[in-house]
Amino acid sequence: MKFTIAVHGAPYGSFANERALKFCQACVASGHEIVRVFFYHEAVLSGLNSTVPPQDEIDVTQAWADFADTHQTELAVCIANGIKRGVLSDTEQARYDKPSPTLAQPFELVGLGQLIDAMASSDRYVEFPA
Amino acid sequence: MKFTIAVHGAPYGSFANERALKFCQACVASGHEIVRVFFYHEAVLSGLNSTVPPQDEIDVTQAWADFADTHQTELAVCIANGIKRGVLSDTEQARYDKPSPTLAQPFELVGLGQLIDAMASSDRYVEFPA
Amino acid sequence: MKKMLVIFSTPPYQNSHTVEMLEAAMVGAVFDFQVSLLFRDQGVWCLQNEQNAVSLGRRTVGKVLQAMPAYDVSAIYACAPSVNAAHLDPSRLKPLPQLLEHSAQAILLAEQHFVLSA
Amino acid sequence: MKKMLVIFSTPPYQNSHTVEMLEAAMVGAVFDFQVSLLFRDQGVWCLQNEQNAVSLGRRTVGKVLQAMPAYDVSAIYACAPSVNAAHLDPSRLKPLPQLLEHSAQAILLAEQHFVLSA
Amino acid sequence: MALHLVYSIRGFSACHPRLQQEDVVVLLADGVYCAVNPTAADNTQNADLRVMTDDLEIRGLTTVSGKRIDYPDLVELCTQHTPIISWND
Amino acid sequence: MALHLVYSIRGFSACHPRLQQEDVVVLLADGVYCAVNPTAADNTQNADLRVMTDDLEIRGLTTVSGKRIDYPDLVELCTQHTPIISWND
Repeated sequence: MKFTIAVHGAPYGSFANERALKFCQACVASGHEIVRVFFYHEAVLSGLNSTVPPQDEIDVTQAWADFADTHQTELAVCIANGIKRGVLSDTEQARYDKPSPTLAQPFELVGLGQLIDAMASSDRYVEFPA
Repeated sequence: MKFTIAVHGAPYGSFANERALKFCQACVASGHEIVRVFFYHEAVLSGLNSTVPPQDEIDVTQAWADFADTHQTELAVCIANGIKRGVLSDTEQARYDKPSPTLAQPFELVGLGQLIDAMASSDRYVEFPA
Repeated sequence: MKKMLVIFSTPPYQNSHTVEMLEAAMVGAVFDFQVSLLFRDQGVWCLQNEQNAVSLGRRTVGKVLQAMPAYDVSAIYACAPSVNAAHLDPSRLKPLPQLLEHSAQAILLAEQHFVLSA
Repeated sequence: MKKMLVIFSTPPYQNSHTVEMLEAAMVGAVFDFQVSLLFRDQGVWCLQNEQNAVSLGRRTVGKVLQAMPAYDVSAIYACAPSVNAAHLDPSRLKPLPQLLEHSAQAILLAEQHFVLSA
Repeated sequence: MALHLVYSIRGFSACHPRLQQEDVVVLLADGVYCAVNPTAADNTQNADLRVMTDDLEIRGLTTVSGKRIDYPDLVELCTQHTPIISWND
Repeated sequence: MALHLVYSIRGFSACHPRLQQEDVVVLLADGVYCAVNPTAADNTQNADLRVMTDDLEIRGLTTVSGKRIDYPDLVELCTQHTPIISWND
């Protein structure tokens, strides 16, 4: 089956990312396809390239990057929710004349249409609240 | 009187910063002194230098910077809460080998001792939750 | 046509999620999803008339909501027991919702392809 | 000596605020504040024995809490009605809290210079 | 006497049983809904209640119980009370 | 039939009156406290309840009602139900 996954909770503030990662790992292990992971609300901060997690704790951004690398999964950060919270691609950093880009690889800033588009081609939508 | 102000809620996610700013403005207008504004939990993100608020909405980081400039107020971001959420001074960016510093001027990254120190020399402590 | 329901359970200025989820509802409608909104528990306060968030420097939820029909989000429901518990006069809510009892909400949920929560 | 009370009202893994506020309590004690902790409502679940957050990749609240006495945070209170409502056996909580009724909590609050809430 | 800053309806439920006689309660943010909700208001009859006008106006609320205050009034109340306790359940 | 993901005790209170007969309820995150709290458990007798073992162990909870599941089980339940609804009050 095809899944769209939405993450709503902040990294380090909430535990939404940790739960969503475990779900996604079980999902692909069972042979299902994740069409897109969409980061919304405070979860856009999971795509920030400057986080320094405490020693012995999970690095949420790196864990998502590793997952995406292994399974060719698209990590989509809502652009409207992202730029207001300070998550900027090279393009947005230049457009708004901010000091530096802050989006981690391989996250992408995309419009809300990409959430709806993923849902339209998925069998299931699972949301991970804060 | 001397006040220590603590802000706990995320900028753009919560309205804690907007309320704290209004309180601080009323506070100095009444002749009181704000020893330090301490940003904790998700409120550390108020010190991020890359936020792009929606048009016609308040720029929280700039509003704090303007307030601090007018009233010589210290804007203190908890370093432990800050670096895990991606708020890095030049020093921390270099220490952890991250792409770029992300702390806005005139915010400072400081230890929790600076919260307790401010409280010890204040008559009142007011907290602005998420 | 895919059916999408967005549920609001928090008061309008608890956090930014209410406005952000209304944006998701609008985009869903633009992409031809059949979009409904359900306001339950403290979320019914989103329908209170004459909100004004200018003094907060933020968008007014009531105004964003009133733009919904223009985006073809026309099915707006409110939980009847929640409206009663808040002592709100349903005839003064804006936009005017269809009131649903719990059992009707269960049926509404069952009809959806996708349910989002703010 | 300044008195500081930190109140916990959410379950231990709802967000990171519980651990972050315990850190503030420890630093308060290091700076010679007289620090107390009060667990109320769903915050009483912080005192549940044998927590283990390793599978989350995060710190275990119960372990951080048990280090508190070493930092001279020795006054640990729990709301008696909240412990009852959660059907917890108070003798099995860790660290063992002093149970306070609402009226005793009101007195505890009144004695403080500073009250922090997680 | 303490000053209680109540940020939500649930915050009021948490605050109310822990009040002392001379304490003052300020309803602000979503706490102002307690001032329009008669069920919550019943409990408030023993408490010395103030309501933030700014937060009422943001939410479109008009007919409410309790004495209305603004931010300068809140600062003044803070100078008159200690400790200051936030309730945000 | 719908799958209800309950993230908190209050989430269960919100979910419960809106259940249909064949629906399945998964208690996860702080929703697992409903499985140890007899007051909540009373209401759950009509519902087909599953409890995430991982979240029980994190919180130090042992004696609980409801059938225990892990993440692969949760994925399987998701494939069997639609829509999937999160309750996080």
